[in-house]
Amino acid sequence: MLRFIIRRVLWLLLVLFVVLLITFVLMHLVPGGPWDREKALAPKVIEALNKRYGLDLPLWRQFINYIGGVLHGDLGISYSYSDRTVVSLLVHGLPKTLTLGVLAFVFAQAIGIPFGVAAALKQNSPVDYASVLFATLFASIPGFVLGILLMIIFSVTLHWLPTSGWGSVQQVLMPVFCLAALPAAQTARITRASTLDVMRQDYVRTARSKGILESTIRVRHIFRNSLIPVITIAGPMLADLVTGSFIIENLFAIPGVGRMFVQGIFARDYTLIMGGILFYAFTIAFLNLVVDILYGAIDPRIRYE
Amino acid sequence: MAPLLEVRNIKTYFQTQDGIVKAVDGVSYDVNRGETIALVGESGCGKTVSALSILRLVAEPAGKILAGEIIFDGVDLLKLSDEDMHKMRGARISIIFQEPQTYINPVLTIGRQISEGLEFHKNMSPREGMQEAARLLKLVGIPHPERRIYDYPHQFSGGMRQRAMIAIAIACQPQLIIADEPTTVVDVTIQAQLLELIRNITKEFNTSLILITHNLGIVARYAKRVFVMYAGNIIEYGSAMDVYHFPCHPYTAGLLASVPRLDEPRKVRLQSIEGQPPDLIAPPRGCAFQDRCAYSIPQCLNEKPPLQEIGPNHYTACWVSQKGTRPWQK
Amino acid sequence: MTAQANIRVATRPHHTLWGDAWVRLRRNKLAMAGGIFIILLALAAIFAPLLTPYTFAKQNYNAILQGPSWTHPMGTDQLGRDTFARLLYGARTSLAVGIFTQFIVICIGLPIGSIAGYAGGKVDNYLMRFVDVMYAFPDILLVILLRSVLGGSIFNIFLAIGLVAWVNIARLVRGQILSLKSRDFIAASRAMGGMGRHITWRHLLPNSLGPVIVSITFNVPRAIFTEAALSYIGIGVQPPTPSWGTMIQDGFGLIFAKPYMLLFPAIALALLMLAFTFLGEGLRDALDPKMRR
Amino acid sequence: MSWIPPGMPDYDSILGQDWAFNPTKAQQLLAQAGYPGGKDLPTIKFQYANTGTNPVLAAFLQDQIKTNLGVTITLEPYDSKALSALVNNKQYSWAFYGWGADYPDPDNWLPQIFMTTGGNNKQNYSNAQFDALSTAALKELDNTKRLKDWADAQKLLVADCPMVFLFYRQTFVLQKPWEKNMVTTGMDGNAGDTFLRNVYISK
Repeated sequence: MLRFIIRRVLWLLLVLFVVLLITFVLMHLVPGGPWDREKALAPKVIEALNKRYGLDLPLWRQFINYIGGVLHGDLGISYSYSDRTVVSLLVHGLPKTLTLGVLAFVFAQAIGIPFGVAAALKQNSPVDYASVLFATLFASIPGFVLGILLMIIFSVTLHWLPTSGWGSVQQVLMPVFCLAALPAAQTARITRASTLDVMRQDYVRTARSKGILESTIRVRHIFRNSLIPVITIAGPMLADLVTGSFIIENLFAIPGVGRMFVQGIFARDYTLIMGGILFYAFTIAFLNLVVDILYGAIDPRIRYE
Repeated sequence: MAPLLEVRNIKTYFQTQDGIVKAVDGVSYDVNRGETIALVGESGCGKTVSALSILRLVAEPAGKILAGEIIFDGVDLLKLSDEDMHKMRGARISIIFQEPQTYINPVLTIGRQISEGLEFHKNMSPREGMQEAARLLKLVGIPHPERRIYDYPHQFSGGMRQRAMIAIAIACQPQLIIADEPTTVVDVTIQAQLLELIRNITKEFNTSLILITHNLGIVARYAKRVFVMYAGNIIEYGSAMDVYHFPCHPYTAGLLASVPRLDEPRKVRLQSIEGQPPDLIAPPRGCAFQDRCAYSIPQCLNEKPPLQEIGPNHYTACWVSQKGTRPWQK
Repeated sequence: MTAQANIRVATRPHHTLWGDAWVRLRRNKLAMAGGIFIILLALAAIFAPLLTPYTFAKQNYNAILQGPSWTHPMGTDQLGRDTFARLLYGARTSLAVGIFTQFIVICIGLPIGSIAGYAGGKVDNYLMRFVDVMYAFPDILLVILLRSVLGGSIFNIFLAIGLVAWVNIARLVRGQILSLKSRDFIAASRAMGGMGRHITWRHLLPNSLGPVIVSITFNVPRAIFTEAALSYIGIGVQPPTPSWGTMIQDGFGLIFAKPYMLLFPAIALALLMLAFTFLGEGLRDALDPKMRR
Repeated sequence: MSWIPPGMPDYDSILGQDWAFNPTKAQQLLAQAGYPGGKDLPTIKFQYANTGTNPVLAAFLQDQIKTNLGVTITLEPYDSKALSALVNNKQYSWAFYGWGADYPDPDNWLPQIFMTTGGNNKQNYSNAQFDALSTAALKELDNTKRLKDWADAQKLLVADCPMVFLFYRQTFVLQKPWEKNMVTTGMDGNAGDTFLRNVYISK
């Protein structure tokens, strides 16, 4: 098992390196630099700035310096927030993005799994139809459209919830719900499908032939098997939630990493962009690794010797 | 002495999109204590459904037991409350399924799946359960049982998985075991070992056994009485000797003829019964075997022959043989 | 011979896979509703000029920011342009984005997936690592970068979204082919001298077509959503071509004053995506061999 | 329209009258330039940063030019950095950008943008006379003379018309009736546009 983890971690580092390389190249291909402003700066000023931030060096040199910095944990100083290091910016934005992502993930599982299971156990009953309808409805409405609709209802007309900002509980409700709607629907659908499938399996009939109680059969035999696919999509789902929240952050003006990242792109804040991508790529790759390890734990057939 | 189990005129139907499938259409048979009987017939004739009906494991809402009684040790199982039925399954009647591959939970250890029944019926602690599981695995011939109880099903071979199934079935020393084609999946050598194992166990604990199979070869050796099923009905039953040597139903004769015999010259063409089993949704009027029977007479087409005694404890449902002739007898 | 007469033929009329799938799809009311909605929308988009006298660009300064009225069923925007007309023409963009990106997705995803799946070994490993890299990228962010580099023409939008979305198809096809490869009928075909390409083309791909079609119907709404998100951030399709995303972006500024300007495109987008999801689900159930009655 | 906005010294409301909205004259000029009715005029790309109301403005312009001159211009939105780069490197065809005063004086409005050597002279405007007047005004200590020079320079500028002046941006300040004596200046939106020093509340 350890050998497998080491191999995967090495691959993870390589993937991160390549992702950083692609971002670096793409970033410099995008027209417009960090210093271009409507009121043009004097050429000498631009020269000084480039020197200060090492942008005068050839690109490959800059990349090597950057990677060197990353290895030492120094992600450079942001151009637009000139007195703050990228690390401090990420640390500032991280709690908001993570809270959003994790809360949405928890909400998605808390709603998705029970709904999915209930729908499967009481197939073709009102519960089943309601849950399938709910799942399909929320699986198809994009987060930010849902956010807008909610905003119109709860902020514009009912004035219950503020439309933006961070800090109070009311400000978290709508963003988390918008972010969680799609994954909740997906979880419900997959749980329902896999539970239905497992209920038809023969070993459930063997369990029944042993006379043990239906409730024990459900927990030990049905859910133990039917939750495997749910867990396999949980990892990428959490990654998507953490990294996909920037549209919601933009909509609800939440100063998370996502919003900062998008502003970074528009401000051509190279170090902030690289820092953002590093954070996102790492989260996605790391979570996928966690899922694969977890996967081995719950499904013995996949144990990696 | 009253038989341990009496199945009287069971009717189990399945609601499908194309109509109601009369899988088991009025089947009766009985099993004495410690006796082994065989339920024989082509696949799809309702053998397994009748077994599942005994344990009331027929898949709701599609399948339903509409009529009949199942008297087990004086109690009609169909009248039992769910709660009592739970106490019956696994403790007093258990079943060995056909496909060890799919009938064992892939994510639970073998020991756990054996000790489960014990924990519920004999309220053993998990630790005691596992020890008992190890003893049972030893009993069914699995080497190093104390280690193997922690293995997962995918770490067992086909034969060993079937032995584990047997261990699961005999865990609570039930009075009746139903073996639904226990050896079809494994190859012949392991088949013999498993059947010997089952026979020794039934002898040792004086357990009754219903052996469901389509393999006539093994029936003669293990079962005292044979019930031949076709299209949801029992069409002939009697002692193994009588049925083998004096088959009183063309279908039984056909089955016996299709078994390749070692003592016959090799050049003889293998015999088979032409045609397909009838559609159980709208079974033909009269005898179900009529369109495949070479000896059918007009009465076969209109009237369904009832089971009648044709010899001592030897019954058949065939107008031709009830008239005293057996043209298929060589 | 009367015995023969009253025996019903046990076998059912023989259906091809697609025939069967179509029968089952038709029976699924929701999927049909989805399908019809999409077709209606497509027709409305194509015949937009017949449905509304206004064009998406025709400005009318004395009808600025009007609420829904008879003359303007869905009101007007800051420049007096009719929202209903913009919705119809916007539908062209959204549908075009949704459908054309899938061509790119198929052209890239299918070959990579099938080669990785069939070749196996080193090739498979490297291709899959490349897919991991693409997968590690937060997709919308990559689209933003690509969009900024390529510029705003609608084809660049297809390319940007397509370049990101092919990853799922590649993984799906690879998974399908890996599982099919181990099946007996492939060994049989190989035994009969089937060459690599022939096997992939004749056997592996057709069999993995079912899930691919299903995943495409789910990818279309994702692509539409991505384009809408891009326009919402302000780097979507170049004006004056209207797209629902830009309409939402414009409307967002006036959310408190004129919420209806935002409501119609938002609801339209939701309905279109709902329709595609229903259709996708219906197709999945129809094409899944296990569901065959 | 005068380049220097209202509320600033040297604002001259009568300047640029002949540039006022006059479609027929515009069409004549277009014809004189050899493109009657916009025929075989090379496609003009209107490039702008797609923030705030720019997209709406661009669509409005496009429509106006279409209806009044029959000329179709294509819109090319950029994000702000890309546009700034384009404009500062003088690679734009028709760009839209604006200027906000750093301090309320023609000194901030004219030389930087219109002197040949001006840092922000992105339209390569070069008029020797204007340069001369500007350098004089920059050195001039006597305020009235200085402002006079700047006014003359602006007259020259408006006559040459190196840029099409579209509008002065306005910001609205909402004021409670009981808030008295608040001073607002033309610095609109930049620092120094409102002075609250001697504001008092009268109920």
